[in-house]
Amino acid sequence: MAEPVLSIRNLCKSFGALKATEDVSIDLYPGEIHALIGPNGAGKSTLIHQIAGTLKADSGEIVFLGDRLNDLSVAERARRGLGRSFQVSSLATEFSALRNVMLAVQSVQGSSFRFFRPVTSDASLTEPARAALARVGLEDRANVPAAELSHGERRQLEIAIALALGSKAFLLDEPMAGMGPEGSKALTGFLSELRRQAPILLIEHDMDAVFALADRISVLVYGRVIATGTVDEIRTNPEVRRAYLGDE
Amino acid sequence: MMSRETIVNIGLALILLAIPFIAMQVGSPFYVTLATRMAILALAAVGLNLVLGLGGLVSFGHAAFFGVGGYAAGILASHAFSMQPLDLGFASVAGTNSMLAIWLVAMLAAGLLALFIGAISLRTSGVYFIMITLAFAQMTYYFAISWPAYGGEDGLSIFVRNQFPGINTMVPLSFFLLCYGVLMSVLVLFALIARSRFGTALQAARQNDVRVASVGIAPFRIRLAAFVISGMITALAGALYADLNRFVSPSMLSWHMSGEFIVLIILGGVARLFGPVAGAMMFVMVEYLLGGMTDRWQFFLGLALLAVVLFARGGLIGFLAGKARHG
Amino acid sequence: MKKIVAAGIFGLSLSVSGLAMAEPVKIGMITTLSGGGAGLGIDTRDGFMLAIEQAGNDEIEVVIEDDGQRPELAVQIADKMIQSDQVDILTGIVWSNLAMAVVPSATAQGKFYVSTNAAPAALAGANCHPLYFNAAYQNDNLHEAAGEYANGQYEKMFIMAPNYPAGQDSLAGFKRYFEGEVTNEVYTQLGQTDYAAEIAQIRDSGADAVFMFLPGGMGIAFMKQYAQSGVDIPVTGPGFSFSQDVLPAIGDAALGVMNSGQWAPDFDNEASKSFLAAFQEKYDRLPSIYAVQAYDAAQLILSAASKADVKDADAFAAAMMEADIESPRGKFSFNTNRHPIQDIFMMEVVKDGDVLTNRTVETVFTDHGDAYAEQCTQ
Amino acid sequence: MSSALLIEQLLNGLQLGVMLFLMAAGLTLIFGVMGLINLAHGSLYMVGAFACAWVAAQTGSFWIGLVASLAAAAAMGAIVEIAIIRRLYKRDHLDQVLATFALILIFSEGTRWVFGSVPLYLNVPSQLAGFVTLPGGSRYQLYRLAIIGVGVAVALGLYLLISRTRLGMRIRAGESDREMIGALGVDIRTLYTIVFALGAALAGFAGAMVGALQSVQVGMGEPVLILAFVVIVIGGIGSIKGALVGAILVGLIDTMGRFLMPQVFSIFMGTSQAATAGAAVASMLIYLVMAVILAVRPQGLFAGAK
Repeated sequence: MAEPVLSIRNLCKSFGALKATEDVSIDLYPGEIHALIGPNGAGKSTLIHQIAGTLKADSGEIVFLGDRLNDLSVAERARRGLGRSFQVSSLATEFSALRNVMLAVQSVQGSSFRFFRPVTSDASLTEPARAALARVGLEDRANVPAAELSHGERRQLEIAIALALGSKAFLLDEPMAGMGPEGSKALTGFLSELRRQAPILLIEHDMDAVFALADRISVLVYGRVIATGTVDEIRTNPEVRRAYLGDE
Repeated sequence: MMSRETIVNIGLALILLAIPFIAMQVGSPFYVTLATRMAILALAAVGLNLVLGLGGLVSFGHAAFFGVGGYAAGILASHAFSMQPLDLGFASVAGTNSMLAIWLVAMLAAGLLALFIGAISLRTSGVYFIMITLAFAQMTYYFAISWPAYGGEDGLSIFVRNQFPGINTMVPLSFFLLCYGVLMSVLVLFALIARSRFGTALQAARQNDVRVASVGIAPFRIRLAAFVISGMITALAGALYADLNRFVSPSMLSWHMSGEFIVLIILGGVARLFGPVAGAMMFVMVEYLLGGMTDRWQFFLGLALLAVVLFARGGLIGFLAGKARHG
Repeated sequence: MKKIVAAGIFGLSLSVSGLAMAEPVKIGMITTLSGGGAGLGIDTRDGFMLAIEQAGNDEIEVVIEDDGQRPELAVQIADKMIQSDQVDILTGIVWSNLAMAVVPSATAQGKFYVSTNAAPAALAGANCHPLYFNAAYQNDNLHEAAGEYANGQYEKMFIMAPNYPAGQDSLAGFKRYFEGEVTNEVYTQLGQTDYAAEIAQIRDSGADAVFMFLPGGMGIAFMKQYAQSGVDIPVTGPGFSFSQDVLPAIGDAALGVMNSGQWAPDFDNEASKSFLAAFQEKYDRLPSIYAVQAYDAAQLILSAASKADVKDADAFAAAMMEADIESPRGKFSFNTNRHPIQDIFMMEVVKDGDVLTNRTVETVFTDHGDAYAEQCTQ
Repeated sequence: MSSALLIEQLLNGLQLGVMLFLMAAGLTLIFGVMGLINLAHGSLYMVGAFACAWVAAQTGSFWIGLVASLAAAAAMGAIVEIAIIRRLYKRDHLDQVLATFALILIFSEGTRWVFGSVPLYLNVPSQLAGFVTLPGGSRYQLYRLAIIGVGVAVALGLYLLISRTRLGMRIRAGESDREMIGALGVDIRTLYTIVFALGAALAGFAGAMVGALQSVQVGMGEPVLILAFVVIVIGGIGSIKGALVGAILVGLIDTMGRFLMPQVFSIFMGTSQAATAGAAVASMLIYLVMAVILAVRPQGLFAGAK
């Protein structure tokens, strides 16, 4: 088997007495969609925050493309190729969809310290941005402020941003949330394609989507990974059924 | 087709330009000085608008940069007047009464101060940032008051207004045109920055700094750069203000001054290109007219400001040109 | 009431020798009428206007504006008065820092400035100006008098002032005449309100007396705290901290304090008595020293205006120099730097009925000028 | 320098710190619960001082004046909250800064309108006019000791109020989750008015007590306000404990700096120069300390939840 792109080793994080992440180890291999599921409050988002760098882990290691990430800033991790979408969409809401993606393009190009040339007439920014929007099907909404986009469209926009970043791995936090069945279906198809570009660590509540997409699944309960395996292994795992699926 | 805001902006620029000429026509030359004051305060507020409007960073300490600019003008001019070189410890520099040299020194000095203040205060956000910038400005204020070499609380007089090549700066109208020219140039610069990559990152960081970091741009560095540029613009205004009054004093560094800059921006419209210009024109006029009517003018000024905050959001530009739009 | 146009209220019959008055004189008064320091500005205005009204000369016009104790506002008003109102003479500024902002540029534009109070050293020496007259004193005078007075009384002094130019000049002025030992020289923060730390040092110093220059609210705070502290070392100071505008706020804590000044309500001369009566009748309160200084400034301008045309700067300046007035202070003349030569006294704070006021104790200096006159060559 | 003098200066620093705490506690409470930055807090301090001085002059009793100061500041706080402040909670800090800046102008000029331009008279009550003999032999003013005592009592009272009472429970709930508290069925509008009035009363109380020591005049609140800002920034905004620690730290550093700096400088230079240079550094000292603390801990010493 190939080297993992992203490797989380024995990660721990507590808030006071609450152990939000307890000895979590997860690997993300090239070309796969690795789904992370678990009941509410299991610590899924906390884990994503630690990987992306918005929270600092107490102990353990996050290794990405062979480098330890633990002490790097959010921006530095993003520059190294960690693309992220947020559980509650996180966009520059006054900017148009296009300008949101252009921000990612300008980051990839290296310098934000250019003071004079207007971005809107800079084809080296607009063209890649439009291409990314087109890939997620938002090309018609390019000039609409992010605040006016529908819930589903914002998710698509977040993925477009991750695409524009040329990310080497995607962290997607509930991309299907709030989408209608049509949207979910389209997005499922899209994510299935996306894994060819870079592997995806997917947090998702929509079990149909998870079972349709995931190559492997890890189940997180009370901050701990109780099982990791293929879709079928997880479906039949008695501990998972008891702890999690039984409640569904 | 021009947007409504562009039309309003052009209108404001023309009105400000027209005031002194009309004043000369009707024989009220003092309005030239008043218009110059509007232009200079607008310039200072344009500087603040860069961090406050675009960057969403409420600096309550921009008087520090305004004062540094003023003192740069005052100190260099006083050394030029007395013909004593300025002893910096490691080198001694001749004073100067050339505005261009003074502006350069003012902006460099303020840039360094902004780098120091920004490096510490930008680690915080929200209300911490407001109070820390205020406290740093107070520090410079107390320093200026108790530092005896340049007049302390008494301030420092500039006996002859500093020189600009090809212009007789002692003529009020010429000096106004010089300030107006600087203001318009800086406004062009501001408009360019707002649309540039840097401006995009800065505005995005105001809307959502986590987003900016997640695409790989460190908001701190962007903000620090903006803070430094902002401080330099405000310092330039300070140098001009010193020349307008032919005087600098610690009151340029006082927290009332910082508050006044914020007032100008809110009156005009936050993050709007011409917001500070509209705000400065309105504020100087209202202060002048109220002051002519009653000794209690500060009371009524307070009431007027309160009414603007509570009932007239968006400022004058918002009222004239509608809601802001971003590309 | 922002603009007062005082014109011949008493009619022409009372006007002083109207013959020489070729042109009307327009006076711009910039003083502090709002904010914490307004008390001083109000006394300045009232004292000045009293003299103007008494003269009843309708050729004299006075424009008054409030500077809010802000230098940049004072500059703006001065520009407006010079450019739009076209005043001939400016006056009224209370504070040194505002005077420094206005006076050099006003005189450079050919306008007279007659100071009713502010008298920074910077304007008395090498940077003096033929159009700048000071009707009050030179800032150092009262401190010098306190130093001279201390010579006969005390051997060791604790001296204290705020850390700003007037404060530094104050202690320098005191030391210029005091020959004994200075145990401590302490600079406090401008606007400081708590003096516990300094009072503890005074207690510890072993000095015979304290000299302090703390104008306005600072002096009130210090005197109250000092009286409460139980330290019984006597305090002396310049009259600013014990003038009629602050005494009520200090209360009995000020009783018995020796302070230096050029005038007190008990002066036994005709000019003082009639001034006091007229002021009390018109405004129903005791005048402070600021009112007297402003009253004299107005008298000086009126006297000069009756002899020369203000548009003829040399002639008008010469007429000013004659100082042909009856000052409540008694003797008054101008030095070569156009600052007063006058007597300086020590006063004691006493209670007259329920009202705290000053009583003259002794004359410290007779015909006293200032230390900067020699440097003034213009 | 005797040890008695040192002890006295430490007490002075403590007393200044306690006064700052009364100001800072209100500021930090209002910020913690309502998320509001109130520049006009210094004006409420002034209102307290004027109310106390005026009532004491009318009745001849400092104590009635002190009660009046509490009542006046609390009432003024409640009125301002209901009329203006409550419209600002949902606004950003910028609007809050501007509105409360406008309130300062209104309060200052309004006070002068009512009370005139001359400072008012207020003295310490005769019961507290004496002295206490300190270990080491020097005397210390009883009134200042009383201020320290009152400050400690207020700190304790606030602690009990917040940790033990229903009102305190609601305040804590408001600090941790503003939406939650509405769901608990608490009338938020009333709670906010009470908290604001409480903060105002503390400021007014401080103003009245200090008014007996210094000059009761327009603008007296502004220097204290800025010091109180430094205090809560150092302590961590929203934290009462932080306000206490920060206030005492600032009080001690400011007092000891003013006292010791000129002496330190006199080692290197002449007395007059040392006095001015030392005083200059002393006036900037707390800001320098603040910068150092924030460089290490950007959220202050006791960072609150915000």
